[in-house]
Order: sequence, then C-alpha cells, then structure tokens
Amino acid sequence: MTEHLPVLAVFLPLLGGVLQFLLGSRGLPVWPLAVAALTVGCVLLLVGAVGSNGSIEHAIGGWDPPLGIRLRADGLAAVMLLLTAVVGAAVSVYALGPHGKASPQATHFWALWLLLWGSLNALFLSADLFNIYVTLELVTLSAIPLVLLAGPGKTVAAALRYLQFALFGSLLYLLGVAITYGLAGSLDLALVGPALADGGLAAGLAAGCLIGGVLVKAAIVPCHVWLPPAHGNAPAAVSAVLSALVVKAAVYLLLRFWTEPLAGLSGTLVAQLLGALGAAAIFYGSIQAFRQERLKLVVAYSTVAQLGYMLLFFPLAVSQAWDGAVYHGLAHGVAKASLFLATGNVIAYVGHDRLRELRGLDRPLALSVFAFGLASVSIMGLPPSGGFVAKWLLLSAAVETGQWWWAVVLIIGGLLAAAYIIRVLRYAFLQAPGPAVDVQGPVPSAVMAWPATLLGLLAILMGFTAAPTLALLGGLPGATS
Amino acid sequence: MSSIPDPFGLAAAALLAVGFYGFVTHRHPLRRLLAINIFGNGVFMTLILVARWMPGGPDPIPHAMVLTGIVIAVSATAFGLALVRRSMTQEDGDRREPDDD
Amino acid sequence: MTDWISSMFIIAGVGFFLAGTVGLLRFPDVFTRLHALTKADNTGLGLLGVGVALQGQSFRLAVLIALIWFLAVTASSIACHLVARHNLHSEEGER
Amino acid sequence: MTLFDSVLALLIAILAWRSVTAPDLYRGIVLFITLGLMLALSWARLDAPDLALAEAAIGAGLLGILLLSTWRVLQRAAPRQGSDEPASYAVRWLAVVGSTVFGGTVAVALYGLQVGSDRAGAEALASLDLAGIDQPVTAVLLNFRSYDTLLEMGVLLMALIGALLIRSPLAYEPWHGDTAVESPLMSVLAKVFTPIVVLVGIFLVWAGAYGPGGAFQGGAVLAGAGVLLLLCRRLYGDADATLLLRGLLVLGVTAFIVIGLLLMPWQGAFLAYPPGLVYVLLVVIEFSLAVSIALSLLLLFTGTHAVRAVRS
Amino acid sequence: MSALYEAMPLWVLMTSLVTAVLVFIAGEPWQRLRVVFNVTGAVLKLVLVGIMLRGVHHGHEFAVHLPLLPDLAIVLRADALTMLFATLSAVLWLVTTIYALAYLEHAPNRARFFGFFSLCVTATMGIATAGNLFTFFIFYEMLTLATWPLVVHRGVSRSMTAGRAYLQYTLAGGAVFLLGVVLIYALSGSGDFVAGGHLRHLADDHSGMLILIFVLLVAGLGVKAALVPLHGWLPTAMVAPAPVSALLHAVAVVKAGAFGIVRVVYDVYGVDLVQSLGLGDMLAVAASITIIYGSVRAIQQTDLKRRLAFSTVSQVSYITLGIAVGSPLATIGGLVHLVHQGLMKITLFFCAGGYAETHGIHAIRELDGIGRRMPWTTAMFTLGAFGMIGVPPLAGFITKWHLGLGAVSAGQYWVILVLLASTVLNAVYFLPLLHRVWFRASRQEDNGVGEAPPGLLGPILFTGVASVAAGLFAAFAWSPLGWVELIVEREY
Repeated sequence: MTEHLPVLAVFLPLLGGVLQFLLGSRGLPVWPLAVAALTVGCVLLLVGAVGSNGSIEHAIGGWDPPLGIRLRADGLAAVMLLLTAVVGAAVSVYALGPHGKASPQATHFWALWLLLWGSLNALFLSADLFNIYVTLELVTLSAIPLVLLAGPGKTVAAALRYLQFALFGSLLYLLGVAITYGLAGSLDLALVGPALADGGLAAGLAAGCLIGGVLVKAAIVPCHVWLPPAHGNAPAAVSAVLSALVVKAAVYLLLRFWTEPLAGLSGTLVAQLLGALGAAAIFYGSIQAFRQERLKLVVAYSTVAQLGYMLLFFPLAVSQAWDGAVYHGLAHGVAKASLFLATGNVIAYVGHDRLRELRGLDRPLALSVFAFGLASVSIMGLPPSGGFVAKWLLLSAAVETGQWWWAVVLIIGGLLAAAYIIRVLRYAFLQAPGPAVDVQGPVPSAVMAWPATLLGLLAILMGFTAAPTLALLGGLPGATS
Repeated sequence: MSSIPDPFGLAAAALLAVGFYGFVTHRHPLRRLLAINIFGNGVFMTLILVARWMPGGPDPIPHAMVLTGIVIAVSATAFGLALVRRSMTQEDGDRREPDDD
Repeated sequence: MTDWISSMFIIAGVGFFLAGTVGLLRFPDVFTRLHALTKADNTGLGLLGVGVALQGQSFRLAVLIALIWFLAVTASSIACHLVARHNLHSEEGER
Repeated sequence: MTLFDSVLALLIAILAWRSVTAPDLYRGIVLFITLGLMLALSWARLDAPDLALAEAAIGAGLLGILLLSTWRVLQRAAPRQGSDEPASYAVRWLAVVGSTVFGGTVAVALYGLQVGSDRAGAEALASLDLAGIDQPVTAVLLNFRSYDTLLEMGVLLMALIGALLIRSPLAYEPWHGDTAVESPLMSVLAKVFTPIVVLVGIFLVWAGAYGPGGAFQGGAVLAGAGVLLLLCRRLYGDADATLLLRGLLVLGVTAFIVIGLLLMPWQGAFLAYPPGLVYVLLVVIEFSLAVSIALSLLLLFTGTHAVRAVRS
Repeated sequence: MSALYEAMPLWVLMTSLVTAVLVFIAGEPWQRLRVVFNVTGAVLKLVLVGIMLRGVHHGHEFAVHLPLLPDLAIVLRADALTMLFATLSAVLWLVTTIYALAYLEHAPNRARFFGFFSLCVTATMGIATAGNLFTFFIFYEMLTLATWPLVVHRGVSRSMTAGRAYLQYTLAGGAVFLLGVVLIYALSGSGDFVAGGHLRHLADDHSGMLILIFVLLVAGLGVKAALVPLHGWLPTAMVAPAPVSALLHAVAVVKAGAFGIVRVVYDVYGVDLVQSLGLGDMLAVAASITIIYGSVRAIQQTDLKRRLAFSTVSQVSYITLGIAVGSPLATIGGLVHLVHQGLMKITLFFCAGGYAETHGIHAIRELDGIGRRMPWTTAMFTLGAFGMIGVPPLAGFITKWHLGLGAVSAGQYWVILVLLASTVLNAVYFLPLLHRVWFRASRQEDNGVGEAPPGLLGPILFTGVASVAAGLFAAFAWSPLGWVELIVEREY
C-alpha cells in the first residue's frame, strides 16, 4: 500500500478535478471537498510513511529508470507535499465562501484547483527531467485559467503576459532537457548528474538552460514582470495558491537540481550568481512592495522579494543553509497564503484594496487584520515564527561560511519587509482623519476568516516546529555532517 | 553517429536564436507567440537530432518527447490565442498592459 | 528504360512548375497569376507523380500517388476559386 | 542528398527569420505556416516520420489556421493592431548579439555532442517485445513513458478549460463580404473531403501500433475534419455542452487513469498491464485518447463549449 | 510535581500569554469577563513569581529547555538576576492593569489594548527568564512587536508617526542585535548565560571579533535602553496613553535594553573580559554622556511627559554606568536602580496620567497650583521627584551612593563628577516643577473636580509608597538592595 501512496497523491485530486469538469456544477461543493479531504489524508499518510521509513519510490508501469519514470517521495518532496496539503486545505475551506454555490464559475474553479493540486503533487514527486517539464506545464496551464476567474476583462492582459513568460521559460527548460538527454542518454534525476558535471560546453549550456527556464517560472528578478499583475489581480484563493505554492514549485526544482543533476555547480561562480539574483530579488521586490498603492500588489511584490531568500542557499551550500532555504519556503508559503486570504477578506468587505482608503479596518475585520499581523511577523522574519527560524539558519550559514555579505542582505531584507508591512498595518490602525472605509459587502463569514487566521497562527507556530520538520526533510543530501 | 555534420544542427540553432530574438524584441502578443513557437521548433529539432545520432536507429524516446511537446505547445498557444483575441478586442480601457512594471 | 521515361516525366513536371512560378511572379493581376499557378502546378504535380510512380514500381504506391494528386488538385482548385471570388467581390465593393 | 538537406536547413533558417521580422503580421503568419511545412519535410528526412506527420497536421495545419483566424478577428476589431511598434535600435542590436551568441553556443554544443549507444532509447528498442506494441514511438508514448502522455492529456484539458473561460469564441458567423459562404464549391469540399479526412484519421490512429501514426496524429487529422466542416459552415460553435460531449472530452485521460488505478493492486505499479491484455488495453486507450484529442483540438479552435451541426 | 515545579518560568510566561489570548477571544463586547481574566492573570503571575522567588532565594535555579533546532533550544531559566526583573514586572503589571482599567474606562478598542498589554508583559517576562541569547532575542523582538500597537493605540496620525519612529529604531536595533547574536553562536557555539561569562578562552585569538560583537550587541540593546544617540524614539512615543508610557519607561522596554546589557556584560562576556578588552570604559563614557545629555534636554521640555521621558533617558543609563564601572559596589548601585528607577518613574508617569485624565493637563505651565486640588497625587509626584534627585534617604540616594562608592573603589573618580552634575541637573528640572504645583496660583477656574478617581489614585499611592519604602528599608534582606547584594555576591 505504502508504495502506491505517491500515485494516489497525484491522481486523487487529478481525477477529482477531471470528474468535476465532467459533472459540471453538480455535486458542488461536496464532491471537491471530499476529494480535498481524501487528498489531504493521503498526503498525511505518505508523509508519515516517509518520516518513518525514509523515501518511497514507485516506478510507473513497472519500468525502472532509465527506461521508465520514477515517482519519488523523499524528505524534500514530503515537506513540499505537506505544505501543499496545508495550504490546499485552508484554501479549499476558504473557497467555500466565494465559490461555494453552484455556478459555471465555481465549477471551473474547483475543477482547475483540484487539477492544480494534483499537478503540484506530481511535480514534487517527479524524478524525471522531462516529466518535470510536463508537470511544469500542467501547473502553469491550470494556474493561468484560475487567474482568469477574477473576470477576464480585468485579468486577461496579466494572464497573457504570464502565459508568454511561462511558455518561454518551459521551452528553455526543455532545451536543457534535450541537451542533457543527448549527453547522458537518460532523464532520471539520479542518473544525469555525471554527464552534466563533465565541464564541457554542452553540459554548461544544458545546466544554463535548466536553471534559466526554472528562474523564469520562479519569477526571479529580472524575470518577475509577469508575477505582480497575475498575483495581484487573481481571486484571493488563487493568489494564495499561486504565491504560496506555484512559484515555490519552480524554486523547489532549483533546490532539487542542486542536490542531484547540478550538484557539480556547487561552489562555482554560478552559485554566487544565483545568490546575487536572490539578493537583487529581495531588494527590488521589497522596494517595489513599499511603493505600491494597492494592498494586493504589496503582497504580490513581497513574494518577489521573499523568493530571493531561497536562492541564498546556493552560495552558502551548507547543511544549515539547505534547512534554512527549505524552511523559508515552507514558512513563506503558509504566511503568504494567510496574507492573501486576509487581503481577500478586506476586498470582499470594502470592495477595493487601495491602501490609502483603508482606514480603521481593525474593528470590523479584526480577525483578518489579526491574521495579517500574525503572518506578517513571519514575513518580516521576526521571532517567534517560521520565517525567523529560516532566517536564523541562513544567517548562521552565512556567518559559518564566512560570507558575511549574505548576512547583511538577510538583515536588510528583514528591515525592508518590516517597512512595507508596517506601512500596510498603519493604515489598518489609523482611525482619523481621512475618510472611513466605504463598505460594499458584508463582513466575511467565518469560513473565509478562519482559514486565514489559522494559517497565520501556523506561521507563528512554525517557529517551534522546526525540529520535526527538518528531521522529515532529512538534511542536505550528500552533506557530510 | 553521422560522419558528415548534419546541416540541421545549424537550422536548430537558427530557430532557437530567431525565436529568442523575436521574444525579446516584440511586444505584440501574437508575434511573441509566433516567436515562442519558433523557439519551440528549435528545441524539437534539437531533440530529433539527438534521436537520430544514436547508433542503432532513431531513438524513440526523444521522438515521444517531441510529440508530447508539440501537443503541449499547440494547446498552450491555442489558449494564448484565445487570450489575445479577448485582450485585443476589449474596450479601450481594458486593453492596456497592467500598470505595474 | 523505366528510369529514362520516369526522368522525362519528372523533368517535364519540373518545367511546368518553373513556368507556373515565373507566371506567378510576372503576370500583372490576381486572375492571370492564379491561372498560371493552377494550370501549371496541377499538371506539373501530375507529371511528377507519374514519374515517381514509375520509379516505385508498385501498384499500391501508384494508387496512393494518384490519390494525393486528386486531393491536391481538388484543394488547389477550390482554393483558387475562393481567392478569385474574394478578389472579384472586393473589387466590386471598391467600385 | 546533403545538398538538399543543406538547402532545406537554410530555407528553414530564412523562413524563421523572415517570419519573425516581417513588417506585416499576416505575412509573418503565412511564413510561419510555410516554416512548419518545411520542418515537417526536414523531420521526415531525419528519420522521424511520426513527427513530420504531427507537425504537418498540428503544428502547421491546425495552429496555422488558428493563427490566421485570430489575425482576422484582430483585423476586424482594430485594423492597425497588426503592425508592431518596433523595439528601439539599442534593444534590437542587443537582442541580435545575444541571440547570435546563444545560437552559436547551441550549434557548437550540438556538434560537440558525443551520442553513444548506452542510452534509455537503446533499452527501449531492446524491450519492445515487452511493450505489447511494435512501433517504438508508440511503445514509449503508451507504455514506457505513458505517465508523460497521461499528464499531457491533462495539459490539453486545462488549456481547453482556460480557452473556454475567456469566452472569446471563434465561432463562424457569416459577416458581410464573407464570399466563401456563398460559394457553391464549399459544399463540394465538405462532401468530398470530410469522409476521406476522417478515414485517414482513423487509419492513422490504428496505424500507430505498427507504423508512423498514433493517437495524436490521428486525433489531429480528425480535428482537421471538424475544422473543415466549420469552415464550410456545416458545423457551428455552441455554448451548451452535453454531458456526453464532456464525457468524450475527458474520455482519454479518465480511461488512462482508471485503467491504471484499477490494475495497480494486481500489477504492483501504476499503468502496468498484464502481458496477455496489454495490446487490447493499449488500443482501447489509444482510441479514447484520439477521440478526446480530436474533440479538444476542435473546441480549442472554436473557443466554444460545444459544436453543433447546421440546422437543415 | 517536581517537573511542574521546575518548569515554573514557563508557567509564569503562560499566565500572561493565556491572558492575552483569552482577552483577544473575549473581544470588545465581553468587558467584565476581560477584566476578570486580566486581574486573575496578573494575580496568578504574582503568586507564581513569589513561589519562584522563594525557590531562588534558597539557592535553587529553575530551568526549562525547549529544543527548537538540533543544536539550539529555547531556555527559560530563573536565577537571582531574573527574579529582580521578574518581580518588578509582575508587581507593576498588576498595578498598571488596575490603573489602565480606570484610565481607559470609556476609550475604544480596549480588548486590543489589554491583549497587547498582556503580550508585552509576556515578552518582558521572557526577557527576564531567558537563559541564552537566542531566547533573549526572541522575546526582545516580541516585545518590539507587542508594544507597537500600544504606541499607536490612539490611531491619530501623531501616534502613527511616533509608532513609525519607534519601529524604525527598535527594528533596526533588533537587526543589529541579531547579527551580534548569530556571530556569538558562530564563534563559540553557544550563547548561554553563564555567570562570569563563557568567552574568555576566545580572548586571545579573536579579541577584535569580540569587540565588534560587543559593539553590535550593545548598539542593538542600546536602542531600547535609550543610549544617546539611539534614544530618539522615546520622547516621541509619549503620545501613547499614560499606562503605556508608564510601562514603556518604567518596566518593559527601556529596562529590557538595560537588562540585556547586564546579561551581556555579566553572563556572556564576564566582567573581567569586558574590562580587559577596554569595553567597560567605552560603555561608561556612553552612559555618562547619555546621563548628562538626557538631563539637559529634560530641562528644555515644556510638556510634562516629554520632560519625564528625557529624565528616563538619563536615569536608565545609571544602570549601564553601574555595570560599566565594574566594581561590586557600582554593580549594586546599577542593578538596584533597575528597581528603584522603575518604582519612581512609574509613580511619576501615573501622576502625569492622573493630571491629564482628571484635568486635561499636559504642559508644565498648566500645573500651577495643582497641588491643592490633587494633594495625594501631587504628594506622590513630589516623593518621586525627590527620589529622582537623590534626596536621602529615598531610593535614588541609595543608588547614587553605591554608584559613587563603587566608582571610588574602582579608581574612576570622574564618575563622581558625572553623578554630581546629574544630580544638579535633576534638581534644576524637578524643583521648579514642584514649586509650580505647590506654590503658584492655579490658572484654571475651579470646576469642582479634585483628586483623581480611586482607580488611578490607588496605584499611584501604592507605587509612591513602595518607592519610598525601597529607600527607607534598604537595609533589610528582602529589600531590592538586599536582593541585589545577594546577586552580586553570587556573581563575584
């Protein structure tokens, strides 16, 4: 049974989504919720099994690599699956608010969301370069229609831009796969490493294409231009998933590649370059976030910045940095989902998200503002929170390896995050003068308020759960410590 | 392995270069989609060459990858074209690029 | 012997294509260009087909080539018809 | 035939360049279609007849006509939209330098590639008799790497859902000056060609088991038949899909998943088939895929939830 | 049972943390319930602290380890120094809670206020009980965050500006502090607070690094301790409601900074190492400058709370000064001032709040003749002011006496000059004030309103009397001075 769990983790939601499309609005919202619950259960079983037995593999069709494709649930995949399940559960409950009633819109939402969930799981479990290309496309092509659910008129330009970049990025990645296959004669992550490490031009080109393609998908500066409009205009539940999981999936790939196919690049100039890109993302994203006039765009640019932290793993490349980067991904996922859901509640209540016109929200939307505040603590990297633990680990790694400049980047990044977050909270607390909020909708229901709050609380609690999580992650593969 | 250099290797490189050029220089979404597809064709050509160079007959695995890639590229492009139609035929107010970069 | 005959057919076919192409480039308006193109190309394709079929020396191949020729001729004549018709209508519209 | 190949390669490069730089978008599209056909030719020359077929049917054929139709919609909506405001000189030169370096690197890397025989592909060829299908590419697609194919069907479905969400249909409503509609030849075209195209499509699906062809090529040709009927005004886009139609759309991916999951407890792995049944199961899957592919491509073309026959 | 007893620091934290959560959940409508939660929590904490105090007095040390990462744990510990700060906080929390209940009786957003107030106390307790630098940092930053909503509580743009200044200073300080903490951990592998420090073995090879780290740590802590030039946030934060100002200035924020400096000097570096690296003199100079500068600026202020704020800037540095001088007697003076200054300053701020709440008085010139209308409040204000000046036998005198003796025994005679100058300056800014309140004629018409309401007056009397008692009964073993002597005995 255990070895079938990875398959179920992918195909429960995938089949659920396909059948939702088939059923139309029949079965809403019971069917998708049942599928979501089953998926969460399956992922929990899988994570439990990985925790106790180590990694689980499943050769699809019974064909072992290099001929066939392997699903592999190791520590890294397990923590990402767990993140997806947590955020997915919260988003599924939240979505009962805006997408709970039967309508074509709701059908599309649930079908696409379940498909996206399955796609993400497929991506995290894949151990095959070309299969990862297909899962990347799956993720992209379920994510973009989700963005459009906010109303095509508003989002079509953003979606188009997103699509162009995503397509170009994945084709660049595919070129890398093609050359890798030419070199190695295999597509399995565990088998292509030696060929990519031979130092030749073709190996370099392949590595460059793989990295470049993934960087475009991960919206790392300067390839970030598609992200803010897409994340800033999508429905709240979708923005949460996009920021917490979808871009994270691309960065996850980069980390994954670093441990296997591209392990040879560790300690090279490429690693420093990736770190520099990360620093650029942190500074640029934070400054842009500070300059935005719309709440959702602040949160979206914050994602651009926060992804940069994960790239700091590459120049540091020690076990602590690995833990820190992955934990940052998890903490940011939870916190950012909470931020977007809370923002969604603000928009549902006020009808817009123009910062200057949001004053004194803390009373009518106490729970959502509270969630926003809790999640912000993690985003700012302040204790006690998951973001802080991650920052601590990265800082320690920077100091330990004597690369103090990355420590400075981390510290300044935290301060910049505080600057744009506090700017938002100021408006929430500000009572007079200035116009009170012009209310357009009812106070969001408990179904919409609590997922944000619970995620926010989790972001704080993650300040205390690092030890078991990192034990599940199992340390930097191949590290001697 | 073929003893004479395949001229199609240059064609693949040319397709990739031209596709890249088009993607960078054009703003019009339809032209960008064209450029992306040309780039994609360069990738497919590369895969086909890799398949052909295997001793003992064309390698079926890159061929399968190309087939998958073509279908994905065409579906994504068709989706993109629907987006283009929608974005270009909307009222003026909505047609602008999102105001954020 | 067959080689010689087939070569003759192929050379003749290429000649027709050449003539059609020159016509396409040199004739003054749409209608005459279409005329050159369809007439020359349909015949050229037929001659080429015969030449190739002779080379293949198999009945199945010959039937397939004939089918291809038939489809191509039908398609191109309908296409030319539509182009001409469109052109005619738009010229009328301008007047 | 190196001369022929070299000319073809040169032609491909020139067509690509002209297609990207053509000042007129329409010309760019036409050149792109031509490029697709030349690519199909070159791939046939490179021992990849399957791919040549697929490129001709999907890449050049369906995509080409979709591009042209979209161009026409844009023309009607805003005639001047087609022309592009060119990037500045600096950007263009930078791009030229960048893409030349990039292309040069690719070329050097490609020609330096040492492709040995110790490869997954060689193993695939050696294991053909275990796959239940003789045609190597189909064996890879439907058995060795069937997981890719399955997920690819998911991509197709999602792209379709996305296109439907946008509500920007390409339904063919006659408008003033559409001379094609009134032409009597159109009905001839529909009557003569459709059966042949459908026949070819089904043949291609079937042929996938032992020769060039398969679900994708066949499905694309079947979709082509549908497009032909649309162009001849025998079919129209429709907003309401029946359960049956949606069922056919998801038939391929559902059959794939359900068969895989059902057999998993017995076979010990997902998408593993019992040796005795493998051929039958793969044919069932292949035809289901073809149906779904054909319908999906057709609806991607119309941008509508369904198609219906013309009222007579 | 023993495990529960051993985990006492954790329970002390929980009393206020749970209170905070309950208050947030109860929310605005359940006012009575909130009050019950608040007072119960405060009393419970006091009882627990009392139990712990007894244990520590008998030589027991409480310690709780919560592993966080493989080689990193949150450590909560209670030693004698902890109890000094913890007892002060627990007592003053109860008092301030009662005061705040009366002060904010008709104000909006009380649930938010009291919730964050309790969080603040939790953070302060965490700082007191932190057993290593990492834990200390966690609560130090938590204190920053929990205080911000209190500073901006009024929600007007002036308080927003103050809040922004507060965060700019404290978050930047926290960041610098964090860098220092990480460096300590990287250098020595541990940041535990050990009496006498644990870095001595690194002094030979890494003295430059140790100096750098010390500067980083003190700069980070100095922001909250309001060392010049890092004090800028404090006077602007005066827009907060009076209980917050009292809490910020007497207990939580500034003391957290000062307490942190004590911990770094004694339990991380060790006095010997600090002196041998020449860091003691540096710190003493910084503290002296702050003492003089704060007093001079206090004279220039026309707003009562701002004058008190600059007075705080000056007075808190006595603690730093005492530690920096490095002799046992000076240390006693510095540490005991932690309590003395807390009691005196909270009395003064309570009084200022009483004036503002009862008669709307904010500026100093409006204080004329208030003594006749509010005799009890003004009497306590006077006691606090005399204490600050250092009139014997009040608490401030005890501090200055020990500081002076300590300076002499360490051979640092210039410190005496600083103390004298500071005393003169204190007199300059407090005595005219006292003259106004007692001897000038009132400018306001008598509107029949007299003394502050009992909810305000009670805490004022309590802290005022306590500050006097701390001075009068200094010789007793249970007095703050007695306790501090115990601490210093154990340190040296």
